[in-house]
Parts: sequence; structure tokens; C-alpha cells
Amino acid sequence: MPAEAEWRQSVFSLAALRRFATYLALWLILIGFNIADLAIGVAAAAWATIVSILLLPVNDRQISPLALAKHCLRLPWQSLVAGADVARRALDPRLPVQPGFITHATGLADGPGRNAFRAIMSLQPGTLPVSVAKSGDMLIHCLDMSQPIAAQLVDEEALFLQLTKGGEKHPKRNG
Amino acid sequence: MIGSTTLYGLCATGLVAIGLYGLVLHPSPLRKVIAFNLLGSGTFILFGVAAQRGAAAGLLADPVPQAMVITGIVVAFAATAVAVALLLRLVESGGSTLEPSAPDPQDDRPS
Amino acid sequence: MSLLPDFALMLLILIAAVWTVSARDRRDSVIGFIVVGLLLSLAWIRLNSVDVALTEAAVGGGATGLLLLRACARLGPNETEGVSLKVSLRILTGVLCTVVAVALATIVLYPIEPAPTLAPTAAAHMGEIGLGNPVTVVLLAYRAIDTLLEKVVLVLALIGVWALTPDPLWGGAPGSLRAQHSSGPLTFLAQVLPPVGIVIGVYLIWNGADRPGGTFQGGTVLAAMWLLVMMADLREPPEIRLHTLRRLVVLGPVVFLVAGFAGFWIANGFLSYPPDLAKPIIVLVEAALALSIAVILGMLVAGPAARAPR
Amino acid sequence: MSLMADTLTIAAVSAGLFFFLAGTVGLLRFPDTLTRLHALTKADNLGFGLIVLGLLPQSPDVASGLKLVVVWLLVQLAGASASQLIAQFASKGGPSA
Repeated sequence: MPAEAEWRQSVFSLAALRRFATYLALWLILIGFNIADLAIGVAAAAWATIVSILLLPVNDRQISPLALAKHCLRLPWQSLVAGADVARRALDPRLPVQPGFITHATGLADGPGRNAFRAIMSLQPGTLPVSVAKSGDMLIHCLDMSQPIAAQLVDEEALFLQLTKGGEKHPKRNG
Repeated sequence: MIGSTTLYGLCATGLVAIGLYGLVLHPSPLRKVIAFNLLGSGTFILFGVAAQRGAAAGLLADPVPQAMVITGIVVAFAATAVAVALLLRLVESGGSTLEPSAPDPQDDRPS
Repeated sequence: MSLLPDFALMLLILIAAVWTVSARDRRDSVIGFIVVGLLLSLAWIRLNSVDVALTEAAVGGGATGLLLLRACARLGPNETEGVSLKVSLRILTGVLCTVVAVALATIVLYPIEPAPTLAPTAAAHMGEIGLGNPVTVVLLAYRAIDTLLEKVVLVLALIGVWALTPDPLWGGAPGSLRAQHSSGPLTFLAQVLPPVGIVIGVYLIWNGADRPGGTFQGGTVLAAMWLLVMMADLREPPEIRLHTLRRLVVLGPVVFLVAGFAGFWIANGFLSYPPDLAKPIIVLVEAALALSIAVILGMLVAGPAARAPR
Repeated sequence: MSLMADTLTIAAVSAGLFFFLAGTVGLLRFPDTLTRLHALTKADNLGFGLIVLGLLPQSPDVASGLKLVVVWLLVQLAGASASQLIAQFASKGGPSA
């Protein structure tokens, strides 16, 4: 199907371009803007992009930049809530922790998406993903079992899914 | 009055002594390699002290000992890699009595 | 300026060193050694040697630590007995070490005045060559012969490690670096981090001409990224008979040697550069060296071949 | 202007140190490895973030500030990965897996 191939091609080049821009931005942050350095920076960013595509192939799920930005802005806030929560428990003389495990049936397929979700969960207040079973049941260690963590996880996953758009249109997987 | 440079010099002295002690007394070859690396680190810090004392001509520290230490760290790593490879080969061929030989399940080598 | 932070750092280093030597378990000892390496890189910053701090953190703590941890895994979990040595021997060794320590401490406490220094000579070379980082100038111009020989030592070390390959396996790939259980977080890290590491590694190499950084530090970062990818099992270690691999290993020393011999007819002798071409030549040599260092460090950690060539 | 920046720096870095302290207290007081990991990753992450925040007003230009933010992001990634790997390792002997 030529239309399909063309669509894939455009997705691929868009994703590659976006990664290239990210790595070039990193270079500019590191060294500052300078024409002489820029040539090396472009080469480094191109090398990084090639490696990135080899390790993490572009797939049909595109990340919407707006949602990503929104998510990134939540990161410091979550860090604050999570840190304050742990600090409060650690310094409280009664040590109010009720550690335990819960399982969360995730709808995310095995791959970078699920791993990214795990990484985010490990930075969230009170949760620490331990392992994922073949069935997709995520074993999560919780600091305080009396909190409504299961519901919180479902909300988080829904929020995480907003990051990707167009995933349903082409369910053909790619790695 | 002891300055911070002297303090690091004394720290290096301690590292050399601790490393030497481990090198002489530890029966296990791997522990000897680790102790030898500690001894080496102490020697490098002594170079750092020399570099710091040699600050001149607008440089914060004499670059010559610094360059020698950078070279030294890399060579120490290379020597450690060879020592470890020798040790593993020795153990795997059953030549040593000190390190228990443990067959590695994840390596599909024919033995 | 208060000495308190320095004193605290010194104390921590010595405690970690004692732990490294006295730990019962082999793995604990290695972890102690890694901690010493990281603390030492802080000490190097306090000694105004940022280039060395970067090298110590990357090579001293990082690469050596990984190498030793792998060795621990291969040797099995338990340390053998034999720690119980004769008390007399312990005391004798203790006395020996104390004597060495006292001798060194005397030198440290009563140093030669004025302090010997080569800084003015190195600074004079900086002006000639047009680089801003004095350590890079020493490594690649003023004392380039040392650096060249050190690269040869690295190649020899790799040949030494490869030479330990059992005959039937010669030319094959080193044993897998894969962690025992494949795991999502490690895979994710190995997919996301390497491109970032490449940009940072190239930055360290390129920036090393004028500011702290350089071929060793950048090369080690590149090697670390490669090792991470192999540990997450996204790529297998390459077979050591591959020509590309071997060419990459000798690329740095060869380019360095060619540049060195070229000095006979474009400048006034071995390893001397004409002033206006010095910077481009050094940058070219640095790039080649960094690639070789990355490959050599990676292959040194991976070890001799453990599988027959396919 | 400089006074305000300095005040922010002192406040944020002190708060950061407080959270490092809290994380260490948690490390010592919490009952098992997995719980201690919570203390380390979350409290220390926040402590580090606050120190980065406190240093931002002191950076001489925008690029240095952005460098600090990049360092913060990398530490977040490292913390998230390392804590999960240790958790996975620690729970091998524990309940289910």
C-alpha cells in the first residue's frame, strides 16, 4: 500500500527530526551557541539520533509534544509531594508506614511505553514498581496500604495514555 | 597550621598504608588487586598534592602531574583488567586453591 | 577558609578504604572501592584538578568498579576463609605499613621549598598551540610521547586479555554481559540514555581542548554507553576477530603515530606540530584516540572470548 | 535583586538539605529494603531538586541554568531506574515475584 508506506515514512522522518532536535538542543545547552562548535554538534546529534533509532525504533505511537510538556511540568510537583510524604513519615515518631504489595493490571504492552510508566510510578508518592508478570500484572510496593493507591494508579495510567495519540489508528506494532 | 593541601597529602598517606596492608595480608588474589588499586589511588593523590603546590603562571595547579595522573589512572585500569582476566582464567582452569571455582550458568562455553 | 569539609571528606575516604580492605565479602569490598573512587573524585576537585576528577569518576570508580563486580559474579558469591592469619604476621605488616605511612607523611608535612613546578613551561606551550586547557596541552603536545606510549599500553593490555582466550574459542565473542534477569528498567535506561551519553561524550572530547574534559573522559563515557547497551542485552558483544573492531582499536595510536612522524617534515621533529596547524592536528588525534579508548575500555571490561566464532 | 536571589538560594538549599536529612533518617528507621528505597528515591530526589532550584538564581547565564536542569533530569532518570532495579533484586527472596 503506497499510502501506508508514505504515511510511515512521514512518521519516521518526523520522529527522527524531533529526536535530532532534542539532542542538538542538549548540545547547545552544554556548550553554548557558537558557529565553530555547531558543526561538531550537528555531527554528534546525528550520531545520537542514529543510535537512538537503532535502540528504540520509531513506532506508530506518536507522543504529542503538548501532553509531554504538561507531563514534564507535573514532574517537579510530584517530586515535591512524594518527598514531603516520605519525609513526614520518616520524621514522625510513630513511623506511620504500612508497607505492602498491590498488583495493578496495566493495559500497557511490554516495551518502552510500559517502562516509561514504571519509571514515572517510581517517582510518585508511595509507589515503587517491583516487577511485571507476563500477564501484565504489575507488582507495586506501597509505603502506606491505607491510601487509595489502586485508584490513583488507574488515574495515572489514563493520564499517561494521553501522551500518545494515534496509537489506535495503526495498531500494527513495531518492536 | 595545616592547609587543605597537606590534609589531602595525609589522606593519600593513609590510603597508601591501608592499600599496602591489604595487598600484603589478603590471601585472595582479587582482594589483592583491589588493595593494589587503593595503594595506586593514594599515590595519585600525592601527585595531586604536588600539582596543587606547583600552582604558578596563572594556573590553579601544575598541569604536568595532572596529565601524568590521568595517564596513570587509565594504565592502572588496563593493568587491573589484565589481572582480573588472568585470575578468572586461572580459576576457570582449576589452577587456584584460593578462589572457589564457580561454573557460570549464563556463559555457554564448552568446557 | 574552613578546613571542615576537607577534613570530613578525608575521614570518609579513609573509612571507605578501611572498609574496602576489611570487608568479609568480596562484593562488599568492591562496593567500598567504588565509594572510595567517587569520594576521591571530590578530593580531586578540591585539589583544583577537574580533569583528573572526571577521569577518576569515570575510569577509577566507574569502569574499574564494573570490571571488579563482573569478576565477583564470575567467581561465585562467597569469599574463602584464610582471613585468620597469624597475629605476628599481622603485627609485622602493620608495622611495615606504619613505617611507610610515617615516611610519606614526613614528606607531605615538610615538603621541598619552593615547590617544584613545570606550570610556567606548560603555560608557555599553551600560547604557542592555542588551546585553553593546560592539561590537554601537556597530554597532547608538551608530553605527547607519554600519552602515545600509554595508548600502546592500552592496546597491549587488550592483546593480553584476548590472549587468555582458550584455543577453540579464538576469534569468538566475549561472554554476554547481560544481567541475569532481563528487566524493564534496565532496558529502558539502555534505550534512552545512550544517545544522551553520546552527545555528552562528544562534548567532553571537543570541549577538552579549552576546558576540563578530553579524550579519556569522553571516551570512557562512550564506552559506558556501549557497555550499558550490552548489559541490557540490546546488543551482543562483538566477535574479537572482526576487522572493523581491530581497526578501531589501533585507529587512535596509528593516527597519533602518523601525526608524530609527520612532524619530521612539517615541523622540527617527532611529535612536534607546526604552530598554525597544531590545533586541527590535536583535535584530529583526540577524536581518533577517543574512539579507540571507547572500544578498548569496552572490550577490556567484556574480557576474553568465551564463545566459539560463528 | 541579588539579595532576593541569595535569599531564595539559601532557603531552597536549606530545604534541600532538610530533605536529604529526612531521607537518611528514613533509611535508618524504615523496616525493610523496599521501604528504605522509598525514603532514598523520593526524599533525596526532592532534596536534590531543591538544591538545583536554589542554585538556579546563582548561575551566570541561562545556559548554566539549563545545564543544571539537564543534570536534574538525568538524576531523576538514574534514580527511577536504579530504585526499580534494586527493588527487583531485593524482592527476589521476598513474597511473590
